[in-house]
Amino acid sequence: MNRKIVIDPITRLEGHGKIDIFLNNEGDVDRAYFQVPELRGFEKFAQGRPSEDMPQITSRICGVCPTAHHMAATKALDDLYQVKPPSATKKLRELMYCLFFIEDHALHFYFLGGPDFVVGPDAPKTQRNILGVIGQAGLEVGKKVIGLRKEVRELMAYLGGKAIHPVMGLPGGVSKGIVEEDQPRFIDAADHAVEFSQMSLEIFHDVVLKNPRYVEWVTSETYTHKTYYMGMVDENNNVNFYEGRLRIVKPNGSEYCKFPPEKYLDYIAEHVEPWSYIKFCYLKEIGWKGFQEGMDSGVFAVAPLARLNAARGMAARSLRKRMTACFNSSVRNPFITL
Amino acid sequence: MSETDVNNNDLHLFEPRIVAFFCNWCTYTAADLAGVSRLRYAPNVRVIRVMCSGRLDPQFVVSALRQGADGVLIGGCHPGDCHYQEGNFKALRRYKLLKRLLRTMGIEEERVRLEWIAASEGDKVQRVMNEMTEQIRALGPLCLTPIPQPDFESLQEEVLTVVREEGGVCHG
Amino acid sequence: MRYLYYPGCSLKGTGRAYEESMLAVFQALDVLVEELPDWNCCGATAYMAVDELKAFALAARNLALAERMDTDTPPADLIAPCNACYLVLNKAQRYITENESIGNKIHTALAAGDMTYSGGVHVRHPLDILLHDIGVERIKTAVKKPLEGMRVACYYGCQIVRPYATFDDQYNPTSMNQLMWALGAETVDWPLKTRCCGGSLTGTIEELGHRLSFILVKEAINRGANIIATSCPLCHFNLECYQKQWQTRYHDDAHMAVAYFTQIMGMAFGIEEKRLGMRRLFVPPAYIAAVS
Amino acid sequence: MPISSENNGKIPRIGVYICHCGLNIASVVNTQQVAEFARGLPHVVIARENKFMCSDPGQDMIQDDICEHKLNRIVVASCSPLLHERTFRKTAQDAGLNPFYFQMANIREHVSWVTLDNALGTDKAKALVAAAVQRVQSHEALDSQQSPVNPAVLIVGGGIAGIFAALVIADAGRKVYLVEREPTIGGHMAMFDKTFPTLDCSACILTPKMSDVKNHPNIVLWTYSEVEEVKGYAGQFKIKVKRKPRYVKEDDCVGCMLCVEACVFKKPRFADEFNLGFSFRKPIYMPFPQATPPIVLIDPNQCIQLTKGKCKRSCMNVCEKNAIDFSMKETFEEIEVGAIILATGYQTFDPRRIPQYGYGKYEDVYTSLEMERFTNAAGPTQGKIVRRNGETPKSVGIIHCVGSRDKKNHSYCSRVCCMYSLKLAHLIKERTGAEIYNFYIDMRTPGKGYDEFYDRLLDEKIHFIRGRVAEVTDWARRPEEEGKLVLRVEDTLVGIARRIPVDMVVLSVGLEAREDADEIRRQFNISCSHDGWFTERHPKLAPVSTTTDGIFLAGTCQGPKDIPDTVAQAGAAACEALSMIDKGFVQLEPNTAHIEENRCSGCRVCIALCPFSAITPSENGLTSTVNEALCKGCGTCVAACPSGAAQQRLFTDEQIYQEIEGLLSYV
Amino acid sequence: MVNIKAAFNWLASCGGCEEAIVDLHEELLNVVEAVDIVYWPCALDFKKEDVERMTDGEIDVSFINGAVRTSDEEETAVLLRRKSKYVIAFGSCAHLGGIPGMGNFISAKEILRNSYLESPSLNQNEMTPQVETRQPEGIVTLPRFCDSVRTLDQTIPVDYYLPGCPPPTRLIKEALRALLGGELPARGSVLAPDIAQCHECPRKVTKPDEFHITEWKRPHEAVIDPERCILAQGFLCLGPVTRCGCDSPCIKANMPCTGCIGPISQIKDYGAKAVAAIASLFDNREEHEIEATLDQIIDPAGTVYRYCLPASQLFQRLPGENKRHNEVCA
Repeated sequence: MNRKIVIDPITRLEGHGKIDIFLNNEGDVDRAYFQVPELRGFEKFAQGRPSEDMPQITSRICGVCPTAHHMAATKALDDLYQVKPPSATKKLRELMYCLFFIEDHALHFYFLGGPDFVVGPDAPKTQRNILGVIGQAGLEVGKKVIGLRKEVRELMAYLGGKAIHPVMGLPGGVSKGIVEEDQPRFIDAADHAVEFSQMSLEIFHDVVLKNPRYVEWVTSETYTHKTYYMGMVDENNNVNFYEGRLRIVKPNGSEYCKFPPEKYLDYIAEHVEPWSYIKFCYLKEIGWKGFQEGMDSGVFAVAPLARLNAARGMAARSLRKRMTACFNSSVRNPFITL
Repeated sequence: MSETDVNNNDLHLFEPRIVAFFCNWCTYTAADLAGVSRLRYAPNVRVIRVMCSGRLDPQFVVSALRQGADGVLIGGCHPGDCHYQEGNFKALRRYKLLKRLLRTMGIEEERVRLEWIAASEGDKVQRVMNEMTEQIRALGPLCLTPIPQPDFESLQEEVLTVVREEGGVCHG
Repeated sequence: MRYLYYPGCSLKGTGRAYEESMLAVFQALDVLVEELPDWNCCGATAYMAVDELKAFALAARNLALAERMDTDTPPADLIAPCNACYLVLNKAQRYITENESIGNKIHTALAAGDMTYSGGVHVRHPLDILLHDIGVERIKTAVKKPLEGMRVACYYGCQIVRPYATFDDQYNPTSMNQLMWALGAETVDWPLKTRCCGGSLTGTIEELGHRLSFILVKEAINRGANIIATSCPLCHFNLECYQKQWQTRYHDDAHMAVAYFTQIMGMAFGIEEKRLGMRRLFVPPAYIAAVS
Repeated sequence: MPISSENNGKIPRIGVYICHCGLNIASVVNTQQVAEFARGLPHVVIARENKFMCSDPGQDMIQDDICEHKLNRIVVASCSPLLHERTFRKTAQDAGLNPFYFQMANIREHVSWVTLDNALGTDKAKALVAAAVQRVQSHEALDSQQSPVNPAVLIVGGGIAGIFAALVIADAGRKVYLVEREPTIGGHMAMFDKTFPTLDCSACILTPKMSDVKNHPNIVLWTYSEVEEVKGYAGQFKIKVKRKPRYVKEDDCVGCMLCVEACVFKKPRFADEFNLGFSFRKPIYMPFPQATPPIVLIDPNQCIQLTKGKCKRSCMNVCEKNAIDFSMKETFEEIEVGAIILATGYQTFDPRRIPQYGYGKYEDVYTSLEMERFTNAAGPTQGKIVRRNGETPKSVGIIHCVGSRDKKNHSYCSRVCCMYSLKLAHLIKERTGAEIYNFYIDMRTPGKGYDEFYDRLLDEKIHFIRGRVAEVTDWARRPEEEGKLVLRVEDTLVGIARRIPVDMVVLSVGLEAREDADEIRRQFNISCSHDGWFTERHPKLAPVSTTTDGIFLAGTCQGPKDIPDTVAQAGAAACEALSMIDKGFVQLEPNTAHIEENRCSGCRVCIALCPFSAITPSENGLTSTVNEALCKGCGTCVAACPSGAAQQRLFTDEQIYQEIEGLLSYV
Repeated sequence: MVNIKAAFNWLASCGGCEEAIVDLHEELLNVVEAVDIVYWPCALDFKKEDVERMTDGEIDVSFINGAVRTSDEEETAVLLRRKSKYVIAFGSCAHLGGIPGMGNFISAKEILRNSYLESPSLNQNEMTPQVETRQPEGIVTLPRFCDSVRTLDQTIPVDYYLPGCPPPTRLIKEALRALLGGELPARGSVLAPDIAQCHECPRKVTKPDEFHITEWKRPHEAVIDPERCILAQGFLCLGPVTRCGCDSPCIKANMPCTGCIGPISQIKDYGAKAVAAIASLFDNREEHEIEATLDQIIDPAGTVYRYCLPASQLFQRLPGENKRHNEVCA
């Protein structure tokens, strides 16, 4: 009987995860199962509820990124009621969304993912967390992180009522606007955010890119998946967080397809495995070929890296330089965990 | 605290338990009249007196169902006859909304019933009580899923109590 | 409007005139009447007295047939012009729906002939239809020759008001009178209008039967009527056919025209005699024409 | 509000008392088992049975136990709380316990009287007892509020009942408002000639009373008026009365009748209501000579001035007091009274509903009330009894129970018909010497001197035929029947069908509730039976009270009765009202609502719900408050309060939850 | 003074409660000063086995959020209960069932069927998750998906409740202060003011004296006046039935209260009480009028039980399954 290692729960990420690792007689990993031992059944119990409640119901899918679900549901309502939101609405929603991803990425970088690099994988688990990060990067940075998140969260609450599980979304609109005297707060926050991301990139640069061991590591086979990548892009194929079309690129970076979100069923299907409650998305046309990478497998990746891979670049010129700094031409996907 | 009375549930001799809320002025008086007139009816309905059907808090209905009633009957004065002018209309509005709630909760229409019964309608009391008893007998027991209670054994209660007796968390 | 129509034996026999005139009148009023296919004996008062259950079963079959038919006026309205049929079918209807034990027996009986009856049929008398469904206003419009000078004694007989008075007052029915007024005729106040016509006694205990019917006609004459309107073949027969015998029997002249109320309506509507079965009457139509 | 008493301990000590009510309860409910069961319930210290809990021994038992066993909660399982709750509360109070530490389980009206199966009945009784036991634990000590009683009384209806009640109260020195719909008081009694069995003249005994009313300093008499609106509650009613225009100034008219003489209508040509249309009057008229108040009025639908707007107005010119005023409009009076007596009377059955009796078809068929007018010297025929054709009848048939004891009409017995039929028979015989046939189902002559009167008539050779008349017809079968009305009847004593020809038929019509009884019932918020008679609070123990405190019944509005009974009941009603007034206050059931300020969020869901505007936002607007003086205790606001801040005393959420739980948990 | 040991854990929840703690911002630093966090999957790397190794009652206080839907969640809850002196149900899901609680409107079977067999995005391989799966390498296990969603106190004894979705920062801070100061109220209390929303509603002053609502509007059907009482405008605001303590963020965002923080302690059944209150706000008399007005309230049950279905007195009665129930009972 071969040995089995169980990692339960997976930590420092949102959601429930468990990994069963089977070792063969040689003690090498034979096969590992990443499981999601959790099901709540939103698809079902959302049925029969009033449409306009969806943004608030679906946001409970994830309380770390509720704004994403809230916004998705809100845009679905636009579609359902066949209304085109006026530009003010669009701007307010987009503003909300930008606030969200600044806050969310800060959280990921410093609280969830970051520690692995900042305090390092070998650090004791008591250290491998935000506190460790603060320990390493200094209380100043810690205060900055907290300070920025606080500022942003307050603005999110301003727009969405609650920063966690906002209530602003309505078909074709939002429940609340910004009064003129408060506008400066948003402009300031924007500046602070840019400043902050500069700082973060510095840290990233110093801590990771300057550390050959990390670079080798993250660019190694182990951390590389050659899959299809999906992300949302604008008409110039630059990353867009609020609206646009979904672009899927092949492992080699060339475009596979591009479609409006509401058409997702034509392109994406789900596969069920008996050992996890989560369903596995794959490209419908290519079909489910098991847990394989490469051109012939329907498996595709999403989230930050995929988003960058799927796009030509960032809309903001200032960021292009940064991007290329991270992406040396040889590898397209260095930092899978980022 | 009986969720559903076990010996009640042999469907053959299932005796439904129905709780009735009758307003003091019309329906309760009518029930008294039924008595005075010796009108026999099913003994399954047990009456709680309230001053007005308007006093009926839907929570009473829900709580009766939870505590083992298979049905709930609400009795008030005919529209226009309310001793308090409007109470029965208020009861009606709450009843209508409550019915919609119960429907979604999977509870059959017949289990909760509102009837206007005037003080002189002893015979109607008899009719309604019998009717409802039979309807619910036909439906069978309500059998709500019992509200889960923590399973103390698996928690090694003795450990718990020790711990809990210690009181405050703050040391010093 | 479209109705089912149950003739019963007499309307195909002694009561032909009733059937003919009724159909003619309904036609004149654009009322479609469809004869119930495969109908059988109504159960008949006489049979009812001998074996109630079998009588009910017979009636039930007719009702079941009627229920099968699809009509514009569900629950199926079934016209039964003969007072006896009207009563028997009505009685059966009630017992089947209201008396469980009888009901069950009848259902099994029907089941034997793989039929079912859910109680959906509504048995109705032409008087009821004409007065309540069609209405005097409509009838007035159909009148071609108003019946001035006709003084009608409206005879209802016992069966359409007793025991059930479904469409008229039990003690003082007036539906036929109202129809007659609509035709421009007068009606005489005739307290005997629901009194026994002698029924089948005229055939069994003649003396008694004859006296009963004689009394009716005699009083109608006293009341200044010049014609008796009937709504039942048997009543009609009793009041009409023995008039000659009475003269010898009672040495009293009781000569009086007797016609089905539908015939009288037909006359007012100007329908030709032939279609009203006038020639089937003992008292010559000419006489009736004369009085009107 | 809670008051302290050493007996009102925190830990409940409950005494449960199960009543046999003779065999009323015990014959179905196994009271022993119930008591046994009660003993097993939490906090029950003692559980006993007794043949009659409401009897002195029964009540003493409770009081002794309270002292001996330090009971602080009492449950009595017996009859309906509507009947004896007050009794037992007092029992508890007299033993030093707060009366509201008491709860009643209704195991008679709701169990023994309605249940066939003893076992199931006993179970139900147990459940009800368990509920009461559980509920009483959460009872709290309460003070019942008192509200003062306005010493004035409103009496609706000026028939003999209203008149008599008014005089009793007025003589006791209390103010009375007597409101009568017709232009005069007197009611039906004023239409009668003689009264049975004494045959004394109706008018002679009634009219003095009528003028007493008119002249009594304590009585405000409003005739030709109707109650428009009733507000308030026992002790504090606010009444609005509509006074219809007479077009004659009440205070100025002296009733000289010159105006009637002078009316442009030279001949009376309008049906006279008082004589049931058998005589005629002018548009300006006095209902009848002894009318009270003795003043004329003008019928606005007949007077030319009022209909066409132009007339010589000779009536006006002739009136020296200038009492006639065509511009008169209806006016409204607002009064406050402490008690109300309803004496709205009855109407007679309309025999047209029984066509076979030929009323309205045969001219010589009359109702008994019409006959009363004929026999009356002041009537349309000056007391002569004649057929329409003017001839004196040689034979008269009197049909009893017309509309009464008849499933198709009224199944009840009208109680007076037998006796008045006898009276009429006697009078007709006396005045015409005609053969008189009474057709009856049963002779019902209970009452002082009633049966003797019956005997007397038998001696007067009046015929009595036992049988319900089938029809009245003019169809003559034999020569002797020619031109007569023939009554066809089965003589159930002889056992043959008979045809009895007579010249005149009198239909002894029954009494029925007035057609507008239902409106009146709603207006005064009382209930009435299927037949439309107002229902008394209890058939035996509260025969003149209604379910609404402060409203009493007098006379036939409560059910058919003859004059003596009516007067007796009127007296009783008057005394009930007086006792209320003299007591000076009414005990209010302390079941009012109140709002616990610290719980109230000021959501204001409750405010619009209150039909008595008893709830208002507090000064600072942060919460809402109940004005308990205005609160009538329906509890609608409590049911609505989403914070549980509103609570109703005697019916708190907690108490009702407890009752529900008790009802379901043990049996 | 020794730091107190605290654990944070999520069951059937969304992580919003974790975020709520992170959103204490600088306060968080003070917390970690005084508190040793011994378990917090969202942010720290301790695993279950670390907890199992502790002695019973070693943890001073466990903040558990999320409802209980799977056997795994039940076990974790029981584990933490055993290891903790105090358990605080954190957030609506643990307190009342929360949004996931709406799963109780349907049977577990239904949910599984819908997610794994009927959803339009499926590739129809007719597979559903299994408690045990035999794979070449061995058996892979999944927790059982239980018949119904339970609140935390339906699973383990709970000492305190921090309500809200997520619990408002203010309440969290007050709770921590009380905890650290040892000034906790009676066991079983909800750590929030025991009075309804309207009490602290910024629009309270605009409340009319009386409500006579003639038409129920949905938030997108009309513009909500940002000043006036939302309920008075005919939008179904559950504020009156809902506890305060959240500083009315939704109302400040010009949206009606949906009741996430639950009822005040007086109320036995939020839904039923909400029905009583809502039906008291309009005054039609004719049955058809009443029905018409009620038709404007879409999905009443889903509205009043949105965050508290498992806490309902009715708990669960699966539609059309009465027969099954009878068999079960009989």
